Amino acid sequence: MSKRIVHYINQFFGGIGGEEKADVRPEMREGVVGPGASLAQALGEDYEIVATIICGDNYFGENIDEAVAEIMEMVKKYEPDVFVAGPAFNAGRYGVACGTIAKAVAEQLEIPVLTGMYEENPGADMFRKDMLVVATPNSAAGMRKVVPVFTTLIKKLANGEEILGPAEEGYLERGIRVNYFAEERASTRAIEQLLRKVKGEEYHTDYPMPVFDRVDPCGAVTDVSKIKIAIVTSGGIVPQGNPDHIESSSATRYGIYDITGMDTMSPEDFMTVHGGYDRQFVLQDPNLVIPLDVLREMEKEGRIGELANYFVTTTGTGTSTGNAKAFGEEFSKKLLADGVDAVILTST
Amino acid sequence: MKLELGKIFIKDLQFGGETRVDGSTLIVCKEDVEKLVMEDERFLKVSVEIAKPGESTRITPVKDVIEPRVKVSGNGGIFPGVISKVDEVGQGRTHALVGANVVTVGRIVGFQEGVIDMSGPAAAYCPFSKTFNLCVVVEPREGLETHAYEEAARLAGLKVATYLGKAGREVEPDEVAVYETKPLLEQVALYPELPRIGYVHMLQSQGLLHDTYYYGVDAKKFIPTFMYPQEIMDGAIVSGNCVAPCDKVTTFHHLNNPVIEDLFKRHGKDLNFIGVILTNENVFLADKERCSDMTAKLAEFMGLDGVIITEEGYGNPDTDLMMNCRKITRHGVKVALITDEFPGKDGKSQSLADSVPEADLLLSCGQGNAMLHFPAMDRVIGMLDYIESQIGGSAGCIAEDGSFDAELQIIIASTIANGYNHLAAKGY
Amino acid sequence: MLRKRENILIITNNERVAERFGEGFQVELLAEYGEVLLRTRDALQTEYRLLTHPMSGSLKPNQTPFKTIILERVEKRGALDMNSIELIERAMAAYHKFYECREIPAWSERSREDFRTVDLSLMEPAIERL
Amino acid sequence: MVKEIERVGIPVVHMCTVVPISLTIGANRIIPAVGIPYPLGDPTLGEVESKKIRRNLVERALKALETPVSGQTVFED
Repeated sequence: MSKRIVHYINQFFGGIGGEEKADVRPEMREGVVGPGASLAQALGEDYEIVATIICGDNYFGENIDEAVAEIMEMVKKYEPDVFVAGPAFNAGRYGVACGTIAKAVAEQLEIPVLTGMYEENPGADMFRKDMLVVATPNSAAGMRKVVPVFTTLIKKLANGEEILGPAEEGYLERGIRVNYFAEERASTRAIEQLLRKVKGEEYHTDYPMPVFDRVDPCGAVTDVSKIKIAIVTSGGIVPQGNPDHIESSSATRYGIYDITGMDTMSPEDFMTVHGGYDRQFVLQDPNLVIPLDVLREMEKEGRIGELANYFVTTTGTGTSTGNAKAFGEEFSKKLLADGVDAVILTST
Repeated sequence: MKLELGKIFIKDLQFGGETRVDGSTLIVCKEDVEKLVMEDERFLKVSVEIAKPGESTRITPVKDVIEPRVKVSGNGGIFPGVISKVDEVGQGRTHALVGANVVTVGRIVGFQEGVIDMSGPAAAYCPFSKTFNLCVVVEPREGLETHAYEEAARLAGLKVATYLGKAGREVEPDEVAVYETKPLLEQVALYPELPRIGYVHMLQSQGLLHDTYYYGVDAKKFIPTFMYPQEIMDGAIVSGNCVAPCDKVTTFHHLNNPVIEDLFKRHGKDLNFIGVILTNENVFLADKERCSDMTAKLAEFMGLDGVIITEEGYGNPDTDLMMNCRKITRHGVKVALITDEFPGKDGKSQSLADSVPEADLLLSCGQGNAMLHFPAMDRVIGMLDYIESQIGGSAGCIAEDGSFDAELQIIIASTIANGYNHLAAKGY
Repeated sequence: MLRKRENILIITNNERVAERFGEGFQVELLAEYGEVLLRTRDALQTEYRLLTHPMSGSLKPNQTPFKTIILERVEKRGALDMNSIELIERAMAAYHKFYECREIPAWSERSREDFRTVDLSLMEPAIERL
Repeated sequence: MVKEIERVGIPVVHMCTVVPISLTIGANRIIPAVGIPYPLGDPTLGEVESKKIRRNLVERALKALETPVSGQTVFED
């Protein structure tokens, strides 16, 4: 019996349409659709793509819980040996959708999953720790190049074979530290690499320290009395009861909450869920994190032009850079659309 | 300073009437060893057993491992300030019984001592699975205070190793290695064209079961200092700690420091090995600042182009490691770090407890959280009573037949952070 | 450096540390290892800095039930010691990471006493120098 | 998050207590805040004083927004 594969793709690769069709709901088709054809051909006759699920990226992004539930039902029916999503190349929303659904399948159905993305796809940082993400070029023009990488990994996953390192297999490093026996002991390797470093040659570390990218500063605002300002915080301020269940640390969600008509952050209305500090002071006075009281005064005095009628919030502590980046990318679009000219970001 | 190290390769270990080396066999008089250990009134009882590579034998709980050595000529004696009188060592000739070790066994405290398997999957991770081990299993008198017992066990191992070493005094070694380091100015002038490399050796020094001794001095009581690499080969440094079995630097590993050995292999060829800076790992943050300032100052003062830094233990020492790295780098000296990793259950967490951007060259000695199955063994030297509570073990991990699953951490020196092993970790 | 005794705060869950140093110093005796870290974090975020490393002892946080940390009140209120804050955050991260590997076993009283002894021995030389 | 906001062209001023973290996450205009459990104000000094401190901090944040910078800049008092 051949091994069964279910393939997830978006509306574009499914041939339904581009951005204008990004809100289509999940649908399932028997057999191969779009990029699945080249995979099926390369996989040969012992493997079969039994079904293809197509979903609009916007529908997925805006209705995550429903989309995941619907797709999960479809996948279940086919009892696949491997679930493949994408590849999403450099498409951000598609990448996040592939990662989200693949993660859900892996966790809930305990089926091996595989996806593929360009390294700078925001979905890559969000999900590379959770699954195999094949490193792809930044556009679909590179599909042919990654087909063999996909097929090798699909076969290994289907048969439960050992997955080698990222360099050998062509996936994005998951950050899992795996032991092996090196040819030379560490002292010998250290001397070799140190001499390279001393000579100014290229050298190789076994354990790269985290690196941080930078962005060039935006130009200054000429006159704050003429602009619209929004407040963003990583201080975990949420409405009483935490309606969106933002986590106290390692947040996977952020919230946008209305402050229309409020002159101050009342402790009756707001609380903090942040797990990274002693909360007693902020619980009594949330203005300590969201300075609404003074910003309202300034708005009335004309010191600032206008205050946006909401604030954006999440918890900073332990939150992965991948998640923080994805949050930022998402709400920045809203800020832009709402005509926000500058942001005051507060952290504890 | 010049030391000739004569290596006598030992390929078998047997009990016999008189302690001697016969060809490549070390014959040990069991009674003499027992008598020697029992001279210390703090012990209630001792048993001496032999473990050989390939046997179905498990040794646990292990405290220290010591290679027998003897001073044939030159100043001082082995383990100065501890067994021999305080006197500078590192000159002349020393003989080592390579392939034989003394292993001290017994419960010191209920958690820190590790496991050596003489065969099976765990043997691949432990250097002492491949050596002939004379196991000295000690038991203290009732009510003996922990510090006193730790000291008694430490000394027992060193005494037995010194006693065995004497059997090699008159034996013609199979191989003689010569190690020479000249005083700073001469050494620098000897190979003016080669990069000047030093070694920053961090010694565990926090308290009970976390101490190391240099000429008998508790390492937390000294400030960073210069050491000729030859001194360490005569036992100037002895281990008094059982931090976690996997990254314990045993006295064997001090005698056979891999960084020093490997630096000498390239000494005069493509580097100029200038010497060793000894420093410590203290509890006080102010001490850490002070000592890392001083190592950086010494590295600069010695005119080094590059240093290798090794640490012992996880957590707190990572902070010393990073401070040393940052400050030495800022003094214009290039740095390579050697350490082991603890990335947690799924291998995905941060491997180290501290980090600085200057730590851009780090060589891994493997990760200690990986799980391994330890099959049952026919024979146990020591006792299995503590496996569940030993580091790397867990409640209920041991089966009735004596097999168990545990983290690599439980194996003595499996991820030792001085670079002795071939085990390494990479990103998957 | 001259330290004022009244500025020293010892946070511990080791009864023997409290017994030994409770007379001369301000000691907060808590129940759990995790509470010691949490209380230390809160103290560092207001008016204290670390004198000892929060991971002193090199026993991983799931390997010993006892922890003692020594802090000093900073003279200038609000002058956060960033180094202290970073160290305690890392210690808490390590604590959670290793707890995921295995929880602290139900040690025998004899082993618990050993752990108290080791923890005390780490602190004694430090405290005696204060 | 700060980088993503600036990438779309909206300037950000980051008011935070732990400046080194702000530097590592890539903020370009940084205002050091009062303390971790109370970044904007000091409730131990009473409500009125606390609010005064907050107003002062926000004033500084606005000025930072009006100040051209060429790289990561910490606006001390």
